[in-house]
Amino acid sequence: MKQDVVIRTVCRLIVPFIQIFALYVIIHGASGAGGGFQGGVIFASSFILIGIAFGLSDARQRISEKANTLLSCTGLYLYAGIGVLCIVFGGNFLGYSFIPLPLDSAATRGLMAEIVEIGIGITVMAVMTSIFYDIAVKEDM
Amino acid sequence: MIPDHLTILVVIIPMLGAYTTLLAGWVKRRFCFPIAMVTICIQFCISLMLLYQVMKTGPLHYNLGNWLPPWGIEYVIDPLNGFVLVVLLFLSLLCCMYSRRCIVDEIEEKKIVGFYTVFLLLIAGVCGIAVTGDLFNLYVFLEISSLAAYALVASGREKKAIFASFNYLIMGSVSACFILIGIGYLYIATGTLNMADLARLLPPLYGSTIIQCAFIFFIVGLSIKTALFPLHLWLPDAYSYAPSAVSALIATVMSKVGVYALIRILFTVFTPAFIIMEIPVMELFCWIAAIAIIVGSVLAITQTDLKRMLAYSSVSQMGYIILAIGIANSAAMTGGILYILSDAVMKGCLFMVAGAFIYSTGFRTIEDLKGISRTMPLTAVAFFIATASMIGLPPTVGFMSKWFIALGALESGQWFFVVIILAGSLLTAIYSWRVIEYMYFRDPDMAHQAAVAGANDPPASMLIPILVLASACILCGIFVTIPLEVIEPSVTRLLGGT
Amino acid sequence: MIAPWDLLTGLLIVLGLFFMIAGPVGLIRLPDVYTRAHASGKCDTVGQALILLGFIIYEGFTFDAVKLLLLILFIYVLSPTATHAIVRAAYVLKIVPWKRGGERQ
Amino acid sequence: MIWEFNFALFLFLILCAIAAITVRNLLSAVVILSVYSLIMAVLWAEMNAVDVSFTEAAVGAGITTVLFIAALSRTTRRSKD
Amino acid sequence: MMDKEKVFRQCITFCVLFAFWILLSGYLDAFHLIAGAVCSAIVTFLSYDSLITKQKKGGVFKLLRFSFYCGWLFIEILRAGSDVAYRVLHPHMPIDPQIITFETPLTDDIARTVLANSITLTPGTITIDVNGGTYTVHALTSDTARDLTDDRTIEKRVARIFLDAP
Amino acid sequence: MIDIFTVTGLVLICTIFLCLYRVIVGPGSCNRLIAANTIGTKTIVLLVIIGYIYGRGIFLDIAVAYAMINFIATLAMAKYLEKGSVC
Amino acid sequence: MIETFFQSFFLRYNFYMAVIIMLIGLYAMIAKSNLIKKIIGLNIFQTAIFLFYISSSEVTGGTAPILMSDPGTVYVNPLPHVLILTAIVVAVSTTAVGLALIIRIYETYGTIEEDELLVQEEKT
Repeated sequence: MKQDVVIRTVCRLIVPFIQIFALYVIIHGASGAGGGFQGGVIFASSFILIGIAFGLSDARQRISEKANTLLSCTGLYLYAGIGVLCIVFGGNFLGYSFIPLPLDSAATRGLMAEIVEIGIGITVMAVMTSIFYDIAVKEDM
Repeated sequence: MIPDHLTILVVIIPMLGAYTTLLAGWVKRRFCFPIAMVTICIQFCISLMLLYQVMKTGPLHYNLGNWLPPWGIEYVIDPLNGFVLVVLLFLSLLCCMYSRRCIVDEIEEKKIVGFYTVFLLLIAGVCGIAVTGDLFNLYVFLEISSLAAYALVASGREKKAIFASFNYLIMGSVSACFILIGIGYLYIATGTLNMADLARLLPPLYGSTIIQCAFIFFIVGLSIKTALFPLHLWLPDAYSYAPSAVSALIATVMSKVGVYALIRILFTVFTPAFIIMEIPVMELFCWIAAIAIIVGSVLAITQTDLKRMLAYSSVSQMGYIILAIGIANSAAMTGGILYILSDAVMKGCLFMVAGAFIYSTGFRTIEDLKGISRTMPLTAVAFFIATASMIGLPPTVGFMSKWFIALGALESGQWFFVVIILAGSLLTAIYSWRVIEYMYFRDPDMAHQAAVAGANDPPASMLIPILVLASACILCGIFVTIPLEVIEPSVTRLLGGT
Repeated sequence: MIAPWDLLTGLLIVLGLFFMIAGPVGLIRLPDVYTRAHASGKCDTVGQALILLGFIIYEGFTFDAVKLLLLILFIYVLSPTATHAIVRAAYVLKIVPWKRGGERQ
Repeated sequence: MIWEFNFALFLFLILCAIAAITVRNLLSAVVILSVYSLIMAVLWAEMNAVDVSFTEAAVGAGITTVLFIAALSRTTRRSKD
Repeated sequence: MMDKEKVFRQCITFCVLFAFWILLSGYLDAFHLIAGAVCSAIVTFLSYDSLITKQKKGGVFKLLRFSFYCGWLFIEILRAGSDVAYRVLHPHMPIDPQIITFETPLTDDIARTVLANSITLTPGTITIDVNGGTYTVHALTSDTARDLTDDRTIEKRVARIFLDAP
Repeated sequence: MIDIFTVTGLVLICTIFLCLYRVIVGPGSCNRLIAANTIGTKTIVLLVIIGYIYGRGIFLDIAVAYAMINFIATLAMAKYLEKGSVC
Repeated sequence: MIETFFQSFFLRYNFYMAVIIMLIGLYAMIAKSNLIKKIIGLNIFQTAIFLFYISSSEVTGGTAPILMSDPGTVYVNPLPHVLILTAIVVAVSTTAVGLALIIRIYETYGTIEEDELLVQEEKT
């Protein structure tokens, strides 16, 4: 079901800004408030907004349930992959500073933490969106 | 390289496995079961290796992210951990194997992918509880496994399961919140969350109200999770309406891990010096456990539904473990920890047998099972052995553990609890004899004759776990020294390790 | 001695507060949903913009000031739309508008 | 911590909590719960817990409210108590 | 032809989002700029059709005129606020609400939206419903209602921005 | 200046209390929704004020997030009132 | 007597308030018969506990635990914040699971009042 023209237009205009703000929150997790989880939630809420304003079919077109599954797995693999990479390079799980990059220890740790945050963000976004899909619509038995 | 990291791998592998299952189910639904099976197999091997390492070299410590303990999260494995981990993963392995054919009837086909995903998440949560040495981490893993358990209970086709699951969710959330408050109190008082660190910092504060409050919150919260007697109300519905594989899993794995957490908090965080000297809580535990044993058994006698009867019997079996914790001397604790093994084995076996009856005949009530032993002989025999172990007949593991608990009660001079243990056994015999009598010595009713005659022993993937568990009941009883070798050092660590 | 910029900030904030107070008073005094939407939609938006403008002047020319400006813009797009959505819902639900001399809801 | 804010916001929270569980209409209860979450987020911001405040703003006021509304839309809005 | 237009739209979206990113971020070092470019690209890929739907002529001029309009609107909004505040705080509450409908010849979605939101923000009126070209408006007093139906100041201004038939 | 901000914040909280009256009493869900929306906008200003009292810029991020999220929640509730469903 | 009470009250009134809200939530969880009310109560209960944690991290004159260039800055204790972030994740997933269960309960039973549900359970 669609909303009327005003709401649809405003939502259309605001969605990209919400998304870029979500990504901003994910990337600036270390230097400001926020991080992967919050950014993921805000990103998911942009899809929820699309679902509210244009109907769920439109939201599904943008990000389908299968894409959600895939993305949530990808995010988790990213997170666990970094952890296992640390083990491979001789550190403990999530001991970022052991990864041999041509950077100093603190920079490596920051970069790896960023990647982990991104993984968390992707997973949270996908999971939240699929929870919304599941709760909002009656699935056909 | 890898052997150093087994501690973390035992938690990470099921998580990865869960998501791999999800992906594989996306490609083809058939792939889910093998992946789940392989994951749990690997984990079982890891847990055995961990136990071996612990027995050889002493407790293992693992710091997450190379942060040193008071600041970072620490995973610790000592003999108790290793033992519980092996028991839990053994049972999960068998439950997973059992679930393959069992859930076909009980769960809609498109939910199977989700079922195995959540199954593995539950295992991950449970393993996390077992290995972690950090209180807040314990809470997080407890919630992961509980959330998975709610979802699993509601996954079946049974109508009432949903409401049962909801009640379980409300009670479980209350308990989790209480545990969270308790952790908060301890953190405010000491400024640390590491269990070993807490045990070191707490003794000077034993007199303060805040610690006692924290203790009470922990006890109440964990009592709800383990369904200790007056707080058991969520348990019968959840156990009896869940799909059979899930009942077997939750009744063995979830409740045992709750008991493990209770032991950990009581004896490692709050040392015996506190729980025995400062607050007379152990006495209270003994009495509650005694009431739980008797009331659980009496309620089990009044049931007509087989799984519901087993659920109430779970309440009473939990009483034995709590009784052992309450007596808190070396023999009783040995018995209690052995009882974790024996209860897991026999309850798992019994729930699986009940599931097998439902699978083959569709009967849930006890009266419908008349004469079933003629067509399902192996299942009936397994049921008989597990029941014997539950009653405490000599060569079984149930007997050994009850023997140790009674020994502990005698040692501490509490004759009354020996009487309770005996009375509990008697009541157990009453309610289980009824089932055995129906199975072996009655002819089927006219209405059910065809169904009973047409029944067969369940397919191999269900029968093997049942038989393995039934034989484990006897083997662990005969070769009881093998588990005792692990249990004794852990008991010494718990009681007087300091 | 108060700096003139600070004075301007204070003035804007006080002006904004006046509108911010008028909004809820209207919300309580006015008789029905539609008129209340007038109060909440306009007074609040104005008050908010004035207070945030005051902060922009207090902040000077930095990135934070730009963020505040963005916040004002956002509110100017979103607030009327939200009001519109609610009022439309009330209209669809056939809530009868208050007429002069009618009974308060 | 700004104690004046702290006190007023706490008072507000308690009022909101009581209202949220006493009101009959479930939609109203959800609206009040979302207001409660908003104020909780402000309180946490005022207590310097910026991360938590951010999370509560995004989760409590956004996702949870929408999920509640979605659940209401598939069940019923009336409640007996 | 379509492709070219699509690419153009994507470029515009990307630039707008990147500018927005820089304003938000405030860091101008390499890492954050590259991250901003990547993020803008991702969002552009996800919702390029969302920000700009159809390319019409004179986009820049529209933007310029729109910013002037915003200035006018701000004064109107101030008036609106003081108007409502006066009516609310007046002891007798001099209000006489009524619902009016009127037709507008505007066709563009954005123009209609701007008109509706402007009506909501200007003195004494709130847009209730927009159905095709028919606006249903709730007015606080009969004066403001007359403004909307007879003078049509806002509508003319909006039409002038978007070069739509008045 | 900080004192002015504090007073402003307190006055704002008082106005939020006025709105709360409408949220709790207000006949029907529409009134409650309008009042809740008003509280949302006031809260944004309150957050900015708190940020300036502490002198930290990060509070602005929360305020921006808040503006967006509050809009989504209001829209969801309005749509539910109007159509009886979210999607 | 009363003075000391007030003194201790105002010293720790954050905690007292948190406990009051906690009790309101717990009451809703246990005594309300509507299932959605129960979940609302659960939310209130959990946020109150989080409040309790955050209150414990307060440092007089401290500022938000995000690094500033000034080395002499006093920060509030960041560990409770990190813990609560995790706990909020848990809380929102609990809410989602609860709501999904409520929807399925409504689909099978046609009601979300606990007493009516119990009556229906008795019948079958």
